[in-house]
Formats: sequence, C-alpha cells, structure tokens
Amino acid sequence: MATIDERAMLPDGLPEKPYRPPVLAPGYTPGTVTDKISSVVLAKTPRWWYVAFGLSFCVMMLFLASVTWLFAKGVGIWGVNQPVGWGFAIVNFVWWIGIGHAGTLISAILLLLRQEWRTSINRFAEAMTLFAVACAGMFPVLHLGRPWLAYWLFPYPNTMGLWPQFRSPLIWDVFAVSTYATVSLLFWYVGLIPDLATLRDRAKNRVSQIFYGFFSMGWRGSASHWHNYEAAYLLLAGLATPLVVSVHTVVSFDFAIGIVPGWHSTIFPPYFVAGAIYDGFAMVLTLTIPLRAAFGLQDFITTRHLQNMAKVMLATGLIVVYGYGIEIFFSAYSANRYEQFMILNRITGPYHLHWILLIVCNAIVPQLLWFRKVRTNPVPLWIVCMFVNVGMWLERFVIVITSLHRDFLPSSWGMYRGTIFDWGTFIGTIGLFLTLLFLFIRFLPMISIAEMRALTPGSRGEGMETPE
Amino acid sequence: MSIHIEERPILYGLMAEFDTPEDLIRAVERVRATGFRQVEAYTPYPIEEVSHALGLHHSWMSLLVLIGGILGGTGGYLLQYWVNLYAYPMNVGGRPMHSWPAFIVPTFECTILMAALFAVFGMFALNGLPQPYHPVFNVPRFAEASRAHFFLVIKAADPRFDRQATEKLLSDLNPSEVAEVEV
Amino acid sequence: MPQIFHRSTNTIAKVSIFGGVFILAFVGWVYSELLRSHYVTGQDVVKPQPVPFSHEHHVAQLGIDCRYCHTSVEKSSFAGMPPTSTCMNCHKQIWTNAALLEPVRSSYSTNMPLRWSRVHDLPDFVYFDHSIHVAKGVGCATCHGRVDRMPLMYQNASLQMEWCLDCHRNPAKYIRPKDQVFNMAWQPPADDPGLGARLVKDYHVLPPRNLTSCSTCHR
Amino acid sequence: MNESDDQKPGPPTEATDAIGRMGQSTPIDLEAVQEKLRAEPGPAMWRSLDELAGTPDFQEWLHREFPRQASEWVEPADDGVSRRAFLQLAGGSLGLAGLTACTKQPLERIVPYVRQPEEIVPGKPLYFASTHVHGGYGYGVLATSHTGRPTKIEGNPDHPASLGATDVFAQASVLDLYDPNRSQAIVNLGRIRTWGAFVNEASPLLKAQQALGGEGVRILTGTVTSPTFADQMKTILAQYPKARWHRWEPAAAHDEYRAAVAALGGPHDRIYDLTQAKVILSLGSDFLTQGPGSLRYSRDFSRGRQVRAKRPVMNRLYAVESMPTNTGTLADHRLPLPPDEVAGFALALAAALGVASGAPAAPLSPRAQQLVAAVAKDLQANPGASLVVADGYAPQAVQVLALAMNEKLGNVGKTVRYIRPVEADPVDHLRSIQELVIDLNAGKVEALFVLGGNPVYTAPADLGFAAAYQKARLRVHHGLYQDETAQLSQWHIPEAHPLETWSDARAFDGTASLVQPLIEPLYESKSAHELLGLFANQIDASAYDIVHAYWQKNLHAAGAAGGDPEAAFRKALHDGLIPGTAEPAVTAAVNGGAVAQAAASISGAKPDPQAITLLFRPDPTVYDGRYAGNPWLQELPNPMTKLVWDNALVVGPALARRLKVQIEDVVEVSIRGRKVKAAVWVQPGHADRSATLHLGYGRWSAGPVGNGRGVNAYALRTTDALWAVAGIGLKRTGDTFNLASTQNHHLLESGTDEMPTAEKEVMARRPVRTGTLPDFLKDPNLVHEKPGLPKTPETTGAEDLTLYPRYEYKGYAWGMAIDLNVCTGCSACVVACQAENNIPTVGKEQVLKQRAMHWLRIDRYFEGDPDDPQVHHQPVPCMQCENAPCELVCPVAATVHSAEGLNDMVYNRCVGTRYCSNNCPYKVRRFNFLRYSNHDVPVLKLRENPDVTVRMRGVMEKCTYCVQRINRAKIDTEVAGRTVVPGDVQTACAQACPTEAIVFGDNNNPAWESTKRKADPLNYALLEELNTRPRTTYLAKLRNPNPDLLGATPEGKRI
Repeated sequence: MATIDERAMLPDGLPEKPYRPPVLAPGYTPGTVTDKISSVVLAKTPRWWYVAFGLSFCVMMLFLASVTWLFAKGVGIWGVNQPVGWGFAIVNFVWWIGIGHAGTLISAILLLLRQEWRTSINRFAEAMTLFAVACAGMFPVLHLGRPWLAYWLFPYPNTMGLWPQFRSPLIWDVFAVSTYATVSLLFWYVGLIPDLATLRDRAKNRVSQIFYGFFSMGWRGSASHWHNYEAAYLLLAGLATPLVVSVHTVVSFDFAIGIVPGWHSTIFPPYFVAGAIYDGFAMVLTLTIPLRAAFGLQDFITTRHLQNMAKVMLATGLIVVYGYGIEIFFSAYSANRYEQFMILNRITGPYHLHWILLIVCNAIVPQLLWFRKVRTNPVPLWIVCMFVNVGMWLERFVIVITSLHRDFLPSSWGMYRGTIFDWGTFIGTIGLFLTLLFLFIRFLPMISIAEMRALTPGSRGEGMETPE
Repeated sequence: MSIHIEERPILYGLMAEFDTPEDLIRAVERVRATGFRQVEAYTPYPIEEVSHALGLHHSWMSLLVLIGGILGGTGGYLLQYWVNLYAYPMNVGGRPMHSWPAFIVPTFECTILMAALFAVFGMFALNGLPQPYHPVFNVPRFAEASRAHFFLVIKAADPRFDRQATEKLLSDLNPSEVAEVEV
Repeated sequence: MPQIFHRSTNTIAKVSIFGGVFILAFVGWVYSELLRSHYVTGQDVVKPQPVPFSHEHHVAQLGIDCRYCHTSVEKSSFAGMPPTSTCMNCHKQIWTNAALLEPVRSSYSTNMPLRWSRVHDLPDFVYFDHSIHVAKGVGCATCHGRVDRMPLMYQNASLQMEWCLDCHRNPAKYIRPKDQVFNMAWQPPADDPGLGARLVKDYHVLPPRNLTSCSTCHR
Repeated sequence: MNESDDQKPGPPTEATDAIGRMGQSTPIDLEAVQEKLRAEPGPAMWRSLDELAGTPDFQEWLHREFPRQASEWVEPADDGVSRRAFLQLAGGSLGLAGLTACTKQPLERIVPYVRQPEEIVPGKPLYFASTHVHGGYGYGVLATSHTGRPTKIEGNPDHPASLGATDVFAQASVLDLYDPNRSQAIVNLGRIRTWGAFVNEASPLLKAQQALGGEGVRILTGTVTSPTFADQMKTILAQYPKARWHRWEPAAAHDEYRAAVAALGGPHDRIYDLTQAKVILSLGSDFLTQGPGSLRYSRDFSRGRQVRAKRPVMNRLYAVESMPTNTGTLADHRLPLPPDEVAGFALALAAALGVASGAPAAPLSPRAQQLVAAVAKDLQANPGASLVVADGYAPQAVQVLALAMNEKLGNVGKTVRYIRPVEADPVDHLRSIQELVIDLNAGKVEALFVLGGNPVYTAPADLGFAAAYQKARLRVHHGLYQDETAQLSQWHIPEAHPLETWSDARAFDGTASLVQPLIEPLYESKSAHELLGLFANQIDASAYDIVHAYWQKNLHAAGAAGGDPEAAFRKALHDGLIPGTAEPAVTAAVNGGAVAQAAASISGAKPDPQAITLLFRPDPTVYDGRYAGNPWLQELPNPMTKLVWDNALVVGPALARRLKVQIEDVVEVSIRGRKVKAAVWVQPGHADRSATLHLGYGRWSAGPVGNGRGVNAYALRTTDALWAVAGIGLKRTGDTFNLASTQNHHLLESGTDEMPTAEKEVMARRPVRTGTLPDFLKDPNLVHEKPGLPKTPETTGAEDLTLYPRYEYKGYAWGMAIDLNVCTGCSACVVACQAENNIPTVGKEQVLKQRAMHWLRIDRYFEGDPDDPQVHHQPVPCMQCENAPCELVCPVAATVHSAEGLNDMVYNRCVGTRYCSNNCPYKVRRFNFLRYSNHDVPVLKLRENPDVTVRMRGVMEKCTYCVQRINRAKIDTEVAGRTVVPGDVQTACAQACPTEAIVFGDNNNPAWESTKRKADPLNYALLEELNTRPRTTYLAKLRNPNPDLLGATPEGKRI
C-alpha cells in the first residue's frame, strides 16, 4: 500500500496550526488491520527475505568460528593484556545491553504514559531487545578465561561450600541481566498471545495451526481473559520500568565500583541509562525505517513515530552530552591528579581520535534532529541513527580502554588493539542479531494486531484517539 | 443468514455474533438485565465497557504480584545475608561481612523477577490457560473473534437457560448470526 | 473453525506447565546427589593393588602401629609409603613363598618398586599436610576410617571440600587426645562432652577464621 | 644478523632469519614430527639430525618441545586460521565442553622406594651445600632437593662471597640442568658414540704425543680457579711438558690482570672492604653487580647505606661512567662521560691527588672539573676510609691510576687489600688465545681440547678462530650444549651440569668450596675432571674420586680440621666451604713508572671530538652468551633498558638526536670493515659520543631459545679493542626491528611527544619518594611532608578515612619492607621468584603484547634531564593490600583475604574475569592469556616446585609472599610447639636479595627487621592516598650529596 500523502489532509486555512500526523492512517477497520499485518506472516515468503536471512546467517557463522577458536586457544587470541584486561568483549556487552533498552522502555514506560503511538512499534522493539540482550549476554561468558566454569557465578549449593561473592558488580550483572532477559521475554510473550490466537485462526496449514495454537495457549479473547490480561500486562509494565532503569545502572556499576580513574564516577548510572535509551532508539529506527518500507507498513509506522523517536533520541542524546561535560568538569574540580590526567589523556592521548569521533557521532551530528525536516525524512534520520550507533560503541570503547591503559603507575602503562578475532566476535554477534530478527519478522507479527485494532476509528479500545 | 436448529444431546450454550462493539455492549446489558449470569463475551481487543457490563471489576492480579515481589525480595536478601555471615564468612577487601549496600542490587533484581513470574503465571492461572481445546472453537464463525467481530455466549449451564427462549432473546439483539456451541 | 487440539490437551498442557516446577526441582536434587555419589567421590571403592594388602590383618590382628610403615606421618606432609624393604623385614621370615607376596619379593630382588594405586587422592591444587593434623590430635581413623577393619583399603570419606570444611570450621567435634591419634578404636568419651573444646584450646588449634582461609589448603 | 667479512661458520642468512622469524610461528603437529624422528632408530636418527635440522618440521619440533615462547599458541594476525586447524578445533571445543562435566580424577600411582635412603623423608625437601661457578669463580650456594630433584638454588649464608645472597645466574642455573636442549650424548661427527669409542680414538693419539712431550696437545679452558682442576693440569703438564694450557674467558676483566701486573709487579687481585669506605668513586666500574665479588660487595655497600632515623649515616658514592650501570644508579653524584673523557677524568683526579702528572688530551668540561675538585677534596678528607674502584672493564691505564690513588689515599690494607691471584696459573687470556691461533695456523696442533667455553663464537673477530680451529687434527669440545664450537669439532663430550657432578672452585677472596651433585647425571655426560683423567690414564676415575682424592691430600694443607681428613672433607661438604682457604693479604707497592706510563697514555691520546666509541659489555642476563639458551634469563628484563630476548645498540638521547635515530631503528655499525646491523635503543643517562653493545646475542647454535636473538657483538670485537673501540661508523638503514621491553615500551616508541607525559606523571605521582640526607636530618618526615598526599596510618597513625570497621589481625600479620636506598636493580629477586613459584616464560611475542608473567617486577624510573637523569629501581611485588580493591570485584571469591592478611589467590577457583587486574592500582596481577606453563616436556616438570600449583590457561596469578614457605614454616613450628620467629621464613625475593633491600616479616612481631623498618619515618606506602593499606611498604630513597656540589654548576646542571 502506497504512503498516504499527509499534506493532502491538511485542513485548509490552518497552515500555522502544527500538524500532527496520525499514528494510524485513516480508512482502517479492525478487520483490515488484522488482515494486513497477519498477511505479512502468513503470505508467501518474499525472495529478498531469503537473501537477507542467508547473509546474516553467514555473518553469524563468523561468530561461531571466532568463538570456537577462542575456546580452543584462550582469550589470548584477543588484544587484551596488562594493563588492559577488558577489551572488545566488555565494550560489545555494554553496547548490546544498551541497545536492548529501547524495547522494554517503549513497551513499558510509554504504555504507562499512555503514549498510544508506541503501539505500532513496541512489539518490534521488544523483539529487538530480546535479541540484543541475547547477544550481550554471551560476552560476559566469552570473555572469561575459563568460560566452562561460568556457572560458578550463580548461587547454587555445591560440594565446595562456596557461593558467589555478592559484593562484586559482576554478580550484580548476572542477576540484572538474567532478570532483564526473563522479564523482557515474558512481557513480549504475553503481548504476543492474542496475536498468536489471531494467526492460529488465520493459519491455513496444519503445521502453522498447531504452532500458533500451541503458543497461543487457547486464547479466546473472552472479556474475563482480557480483564486479567490487561491487569497483568499493566503490572508487568510497572515492573519492567524500574527494571529497565536498573539494568544499565548495574552495568555502569561494573565500572563505577572500580577504582580506576575514568570508571570511579557517580555520574555513571544516569549517564549510562540515558546513553542506553539513546542508542536503543537509534537502533529501533535503524531497523524500522528499512523494514517499514520493505513490508509497506508506512500506514502503521507513520512519520509521527519517526518524529517521536527522533525527539526521544534528541533528549537522551543531550543528557549523554551533558554526561561527557560533567566527566570533564568532575576531573577538573576533583583536584584528583589521576582523574585529571585520565581526561587529559582521553582527549589528547594516543586514543584521542576515538574520543573526537565519539563526540562527532554522539554530540554533534544528532543536533540535526532539531530540524523537523530531518526528523520526518527517513533517509537523513536513518543516517543520523547510524552515527549514533557507531558513536555509542566508541563511547564504551573510550570508557573501557582509555581508562585502563594508563592508570596509576606509569610503569604499567600500555596500549590496546583489537585483533581479527575481536572483530570476528563482534561482527559475528551482529549476524546473530539479524538472523534472529529476520526469523522474527517472518514468523511473528511485528506489530501488535490486537492493540492496533483498538486504534481503528469507531473501536472502543482504550487510549483510542479520534483522528482530526 | 439462517439459523439451523438440530437436536443435539449436549449443548455448551448459544453464541451470538455482532458486527460492532456497541451491539455487543447493548446485548450484554440486556442479557444481564434478564438475569443471566453464565454469560461470556468475546472481543478482538479489550473493551472496558464489556467487562463492566459483565460485572468484572476487581482482579486478583495485583495481590499475586505483590506476594511475588515480597517473596523474591526477602528471599534474595536472606540468601546473601546467610552466605556472607554463616555459610562461608570471608574477609573480602576489608569490607564488613554484612555489606548491606552491596546486597541491595541482587535483592532488587530478585524482587522484580519473582513479581514478574507471578504476574505472568498468575494471569495464566486466573484465565485457566493453557486451554487449547474449548467448545467455542467448534463454531466456525468464531474465528472472527480474533479478527473484527464480537461474540456473546450464554452457557447452557445457566439456570435460566432455555433453548428456545434464549435463542429468541439473542436474535432480538440484532446479531449477525446466532449459533449453537457444542461441547 | 474446527478444533485444532483434542480435549485431552487441556489437562496435558496444564500439568506440563505446573508439573514442570517439580520436575526441575527433582532434576536439581538428582544432580546434587550425583555429585556426592560414591561414583564421583570414589568413596568406599576398592582400587586394584599389586598386592592385596590387608590392613585388617596387619593392624587388627598383628597390631602393627601405623607408623611402622607410614613413617613420615608425624614429620612430613606425606605420610609415607613403606619401601619394599619394610615389607621384607618380616616377610623374609614368614610367608616366604606365599604366591600373594611374589610381587613384593620380585620387587625386592629386582629392585623395581611396587606401584600401588593411590586410594586417598586429593586434587593437585590441594595441599594437605599429615604432620600438622597428627600434631593437633586428628586421629587416623577420623579421615581414613576404621582401617583396622578393611581387608582391602578403600577411601572412607568423600574428601570433598565441604567435608574438609566441616572439621576446619569446628575441630572440637573431631580432635582427640594426641596419645589416641593412632588408636583406631577411640571414641569420644560420652561422659565428657567438653573434651573437644578443651583440646582445641590446649593444642592451640587456630580459630576457624584461619583454618578456613583459602591459603590454608590452596596455593 | 651479522655480516663480519672474515669467514664465519653458521648460515650467512642469520640476519634475515633473525628479523624474519620474529613474531611468526605456525601451529604444528608434534606427533607427526616425533613419528618422523622415531621412524629412524638410534644413531641413524642423529645422523639425520643435520638434514632434519634444515627442515621446518624440525625447527617447529624444537619450538614445540620447548615452547616457552608461547608464540605457537597464538595465530599471528596475518596468517589466519588454517582449515585443518579449524576443523580440529570444532571438535576440540566440543570436547572442551565435555571436560567441564568431568569431575573424576585419573588413577594415580604411588611408587615407594624399594630401599629408602634414610635421609630422605618424602614431602620434605633436603638442602645441600654446593658451589655456583660463574666465569670460573665460585660462591657458596644451598641447593634445594625435592625427593632427588634439584628445584631451587639459594645462597649459602656461611660463605663469604654469598652471605646467603644469589645473583640471577645462580638462580637460573637450575633451569639449565633440565634444559631439553642440553647436549645429551657423546657425538662424533653427528653420530652418537660411546665414551669408550672416544677413549679408543683419543688415547693412542695421546700416547703418541706423550712420546713427543705432548707438543701437539693444546687444552683451552676459561678462567679456572678449581684447585683440583689446576692440580690435574699440573700433573698433565708434567707428563706432557711441551703441551700448552690456553685460557680464554671472553668476559673476564682482562685489564684488571694487566693493570696489576703493570703496577703491582704481579697479577694480584684486589679485595675491597666496603664496610670501611665512607667515600667511594667508581670509574666506570659496576662492582655491585659484576665481578666475582659483587654479591659480597653489594652486601657490604648496602650496610653502609641503610639509613634510618636512628642511624642517619650513609656512605657517599660518585660514579663516572658511560653506560649507566646498576652501581651508577645508586650514586649520589653520577657523571655520564664518553669513555675517553672518563680516562681524562681519572687522570685529572690523579693529578689533583698528586699521584700522576699531566692533563687529559681533551680538556674536561667545567662540570667535570668541578666534580674532580670536589671528589679529590672528599677523598682526601677520608684517608683510609675512601675507595677508588675501576675494576671490571675500565681500560688498563685508568685501573693503574685507581691503584695509585688508593695507595696514595692510604686505603691499602684498610678498604682495599691485595691477594695472590685466585685464578689458577693466571695468564693474559688475550695473549693466550692469540698464541693458540698462531700455533693452530702453523699446524702445530695435533689435538685441541676445548673444555667449557665456546671460542668459535666468543674469540676476537680478527683472530679468525673458526678457521684456525679446523686446522687442528683432533678437535674435542666439552660443554653443556652443542654450541658453535661443538659444530666445528669432531668430538663433542656433554659436560655434566654442576648439580650433577663433583668439582670445586674458589671465590673472589680465595675461599675454596666443593661442588657436589644432587642428582645422577640426566644424560651421558662427563665432568671436566673426568675428561682430564684421560691424560693421566685414569679413564674410569669418577669426578668424585678425583676431587675427593685431591682434598684428601690437601685439606690438611688447607689448614682444615686436622686429624681425620675424611671427617674434614665431610665437614667442608656440609658447611659449603673449606676453612682457611681464603687468601691472606700480600703487600705490594705501585710502581711509579707504570703510573707515569698510564698518565702519558691518557694525555697522549690524540683527541677526536667526533669519534664515537663503542663499548662492549657482558649482557646482564645472558652474560657472554653462555646463558643464551636459558629462557628465564632471556626473558629477564635488562635492569637498565628493560629489554628482553634481544640486545640492542644502546645510545644516549644526545647521540640519538644527532644521528636522528629513534628506538627500534636499525643502524649499521661498522668498524674497520666489520659490520653488523643492530636496532637502536635510546637509554637516558648514556653518555654522548658513545654507544654500548652487549655481548652474548646473535648466536646460531644455541638451540631454539637462543638462536638468532639480537646481534652478535663479537663480530665487531677485535684483539686490540676488547672492551671499547673508538671511531665506529653508524649508518641508518631505514629498517626497523621490534624490540620487546617490559616497561614504557610504547611510550618510548611513540616518540618524543609521549615520553614527557610519562615522566611528568612520574614526577607528579612520585611512586619513588626521594630526599637528601641533610634534609632528612632536618626533617625525618620529609618524604611525607609533600602536598597532595593525604596521610594514612602507615605513615602517621592518623585515623583511617573509612566508613568500615577495621579488621583486627591477631596472630601473624605478614608484611614486607623494601629499602629503595639500596636496591641496585640486579633482578636476582625476579628470577628467584620465577624459580620458586613456577612462573612460566612467555616469549618475545607475548612480551610485546604486554603479557610478561613475572610476579615481581622492578620498575625503573628516570628523574630529571634525559641526558643525565637519576635512575630509580623499585621492586613491585603484590602489595597485599588490607583493603584490597581486587578482592571486592571478584565474582567467585577466588581472591580473598587470609586471616593473616595475605591477599590469597585461589587458582583453582578463578574463572578469569580479569576484573581484579583492572582494579589493581599496582598492576601486579598476571593472567594466563594462553597456555603458558609447559605441560609437554617431562624433564621440565622435574624442575617445578611441588609446593606451588602450576597454573592453567585462563587463570589469574600473582605474588602471595611465597605462602607455601609461610605455611611450611607455620606447620614446622607448630609441630615443634612454638611460633614463627625471625629466621624461620623468608620469601624467595628477600632471600636472594644481595643488598637486603627486600625484607619480609610479621608486622605484629617487633623482632622482625621488616617491622622495624615500617616504624621508620622513611617508610611509605605506594599510592597510599588510595587507602588500600598495603602490607608491602617502601623506605624512601635518600641521596648523600657533596655539599660543595649542591650549588649550580657552570652549566647550571645538577651533578
């Protein structure tokens, strides 16, 4: 279906009244919404899907190869050394976790804030969250010297009489990330149930009937179902909201708890959370913009959505920039020799290029989002988002490496360079991420059908908006 | 649309199909007014009025979640307390055995985790899910319930249920169709 | 629409979900039992030995003191395995041509040592020292069991870390007067419950905080 | 990397290889290669050795067999992952997953003795007194034996040359014993033969020679002090009157001998008493770390320098030298001068003291003149309590002047005494080997026996020794390795390692002591004594027979316990020295003629302000090349440059600026047509107009560890310039070569803009706190009175700034105190730690990746002007912080505190997050990034300390104050019913330390020296502002400047 010419719907004589595009193009009924979205899943697989899936699958194989080599040889195949004990693995971990924030945020917080525009993107964002968290979750294990003993990080009774060391931020990570993964999964699945039922009822062949029937658990959409369902969904949102904030806070503790100059800072939690949302939204846009075109979903994911997400990015982006500023101020104000040197070294030292690039990507380029033209125009918006994705990865690189490579004793200073295996692992996880994503958009409704129905004119769904 | 009535030994109830939520809501109110209690409405998306009309107000969910949260929180903290003070006390970097500030994070996470699990599985329990087989699925048109149409079912178990009268009642509510629901 | 699933699936589904909890619990229990099983710990398992040496015979019936063979138990970390010559001290005179003892005699004549299977085998990163345990009143039988009742030697305890910790956390339960260390049959006197605590004090046994420090056993 | 023009054996492509091989290696299939070797039985295999050696397989096989270079464990970035390797791994990684489940241990065997030696108690180590011989001279050591396996060497406290200390060579020698690349069989032209076969070939020839008075027999050895050996030689020379005994010790202090002969009329040795010396001047002499007496001198010197608030006195050391030496770094005033100006300085000083007339050819700089005046005054103010030392490699003239000055200052008999030479039948080594070459070329040599030594590699280049050597009819080489000389000999007889055989040696002061074996020879090898037995027709006499017989005769003469010589022998064996063998002082007077001659030679030299002088010095780690096969020493950082696995052309910043060369630039060093290509290392403090090249590298037959490392300095070293050659040419080649340094490598590498940052930070952070004696007398707390460093209880007893309650450490509280004032940076502690704790070496590639594993490192800092900085050495073991940042962040409690305040590291619990290392402000934690410890070569397992776990890959490791020693002491004392008191336990580093810089003890017991030090105001904690409360603390470094030199110098520079 072609894009609606929104200009055409401008009420005459009111040019100065700021126009808000609708969250759902007019002319849709619950029925047509249902058919349109479920057709994406039930119709025949488009050829480009196979190509895209195949490509990402190959990249995923790169990941497998790197990891096999890693397990065989040890982390020595990476660039890590004395003094830089953490390298790409942790950078990637934080980056992926950050990306994994948008989904739950959109679903939970925006739900609580009754932002109905979230409806058409939350399912997709949640899925993205899950896959990002899956990618992130692997790195803490991979970067271990003896990964096969990773289960020692979980508290379970054992014959050694030993338990995890609960003062370590890494243990907090284990709890935070595993909780976040579980809750996101549940949240996503609960949201899926009514749509699975829809697909069950639409499915033609037996296999997909059983598949969707199995996972829809016999959902019937009865009033009492909806009644408890709504309550549960709202409560989950309520729980997920503090959780999503806590997760990146805990991740920031991995650094803030350490005494390393450049890590040991109280600004980290807010600054990391903001960064996570920033990056998360950037990634959502990076993926929705092409997909919405690919599946012709411009009516459901309208310019309004792009605009709003861009605005969120702008806001969180500014918080992040503030974080950068405050870091520099702290070090200057702290009268702490090590902090001061750290910042100086970060900006002028051997890694100054990384820092400058990071500022360009995260602080300067995104300022374009002040302009509506950029916010509403998919192509430039997408480019800005790519900048942010790169910038946020660089931010983590700068935090991890430049802080470690020159800490307290000049005798132990050193340098760090990622090896081909570092890159292989990193790029490989992107392949894994995309592979899962393509499977998702192929076999599950990437937009919440049930919630979209409620947005159709004449429906008495909640948070329904009567279009201008 | 015709109503074909054949004698069936076991009947789950009668099902009326409506095109608009308004019709459904009106229908529910009427049926309730006539005193039917074993009534269930099916909608493609949640509609508050319907729940109200069916007299569904209070839900046990919040209480379940609260219990889950409390269990998780206390459990998490007690585990750490026991481990650090009784199971294997260790001098870790000169920090006190009972480093409560450090224990807050896992405690919080446990709280959320348990609460969330209670929320989801509680919802399943209250809705009697999973229930892959259900009489209403026997009605071919019911597939519309997950698309765009609205259904009302009066169960045969209702004391006031009377095959003919109830069917009459339903057909007066301007349904697009009335059908029998076999068990 | 037709039914996709049969009636029975309702029950199956519910059971599988809520039963799952119990299944998990059961699996966990089995695993923890397995870790402590004799299969894993090697407890009570008799290992093949070049000579079927009977501690029961030598200790209980002949009354040979532990230290006659395990000479360094009081001065070294290693209790000491008797050289063939020790065996031959007696077996030059008695059972001089018992077939069972052929390996011993040939070892003695050919100067090729006997190759015993280690029965109590701690991991290489555990540093156990016999001398200090003996000096602090830990009886042989406390860890090795009633060797005087073992026709063939086997491992008496699990030798897992939790087992070591049990005593290191509360030695009073286990230690005995030094003069009873080599007495297989010693039992804590029923009439004197305070004995253990008293010995811990008299023998200057370090407090649990020291005994459970990692470097006490691991380096 | 060597292109000297006179023909040299060994592949000419060494140069390219050496550079080419760096950083590249390929994974190999050990089985395949071994199959290939097994395929050919017995000797055949050895015949094919040469062919094999060519094949890459063989190179790899050696590599793999001795993979201390963990290189082959990493895939170099350029050549990726071979498909085959990948498939292996695909399987392997699955297997790995399987492993995790496996908890059962394989069946272990106990193999008791058949007849147990009564002294052996399994589980308890034994200690045997023996002698470590280095460069011919010996000093007493105690060797540790675990059920028959020597595992560790310690100094013998009763021996005057050791006093319990050791040097790096003794510490590392135990590894040589188990070196799988040692020669393992008698080889004749590449074919394994028996001792009998050798005897059958050699004896007839000797018989024939005997008839001729042995005129065709030549024996070449290094410096010999062994009385037994000397006695054997005496008898041999009696039997073969015309035979000749030649000596060539490439790194012996040849000019000491010449100076003594010239000035004292005889080759007297000088023995110094540094305890009596208040003012000491070193003229380019590194007497604290080089020379047979260095251990003793270090101890005596440090006794006069351990300043405390209660004992605020210290000696004063001046150093005038070109290449910074360990001794120079301790100097209160150090003046870097080019070699010719050092000589000029000596002359000027001699003149000032009135022992010589004349002035240096080139006028001294004002600064030098000022120093001359001040030093002269200072020396004269302390007659009999001063000392001028020019021992070692200073030119003869300078040494003569030094002798004269000491005499003039009345030091003879007080701070210096002369003794009869300790070397048996002393000769001028240079002349000795020259004569040998002449005879060889004249075809006079029927049989040449090379005992020890490696002349083909070490002989002066202009002698063309390799060529001459092959003119000898019968060439027999006796040594530990199939080295360059062995390659050119018909017969190679494996030498028995000192831990395998009997011998004896004399220390710098003449004290004789016995070398006794701890283990049966691992391979078919002979001691030098047994080899000499050949001449006396005692073919089957064992080393024991010979040594024992000799001392049976001479113990009495030596004045040892009269009566039963056997008892005396046993006692000498037990005590580790033979009493009464120390040389008595002899009187000798400096003859004025020699002094005048020396003065003339200096003032007469025509000055050339442009000439660059190249200095040759024995390498601080591989010495003259004999230790090139020892990975511990190869990976031991050079105390000054911190270079490992290579040598480099060391130049000062000034020269580097003029030549426009940077670190790692390859330059061509040429002198009279001889050229080598060497990578440049810029060393702050190295004098201008001079460069230093260490001997011992660039070998081509030193096994996989030593081959092709660095450049061969011998290729430039000629008979007329053994230690210094003027007027060398330096040409930039445009190439660069990776040098691996363990400190600040990349800072230096990334050029001029970086180094200042580091230095500025060092100055600001003050890891090493310094002061001067006068200031200290004014304010004992001076090292704490600096701004920006909050106080902690360590320094002031002020309340601890923490919210947490303090832990109480009852019972023992282990701690360490390191006196920076006396640390020479000799690095004995580093190797001692490596030997004690089974620390693997990782190879150059891994060091370049900054993954060196030494638990104890010595940080080296420069202070001030790069051309003339002060150098500080700071040993950094684990600080055992009471508030350990590392412990807090470990998720599995693999590192926690023991009840005695040790920062325990539990290897078997570690999962390898490396967070602890990140969070360690001292960066003392070491991680097994790859499989570093060697599990493949059985013989190497014998070396390992059974009391320390061998760490697997993926595990963090670090210093724990040798907790295995602490536990042993605790258990032994507990069993004995007492507590640990001073003397019961020492960490390996403290035990090895020659200067007592490192001491260890119980902070709760004031009896320990460490506790006393911690009470001293000079005591401070590294980074104490972090409030980590380290158990390891330091005593600040004080200088004792000459008041006359405190003012600004003419050039406004500090002296």
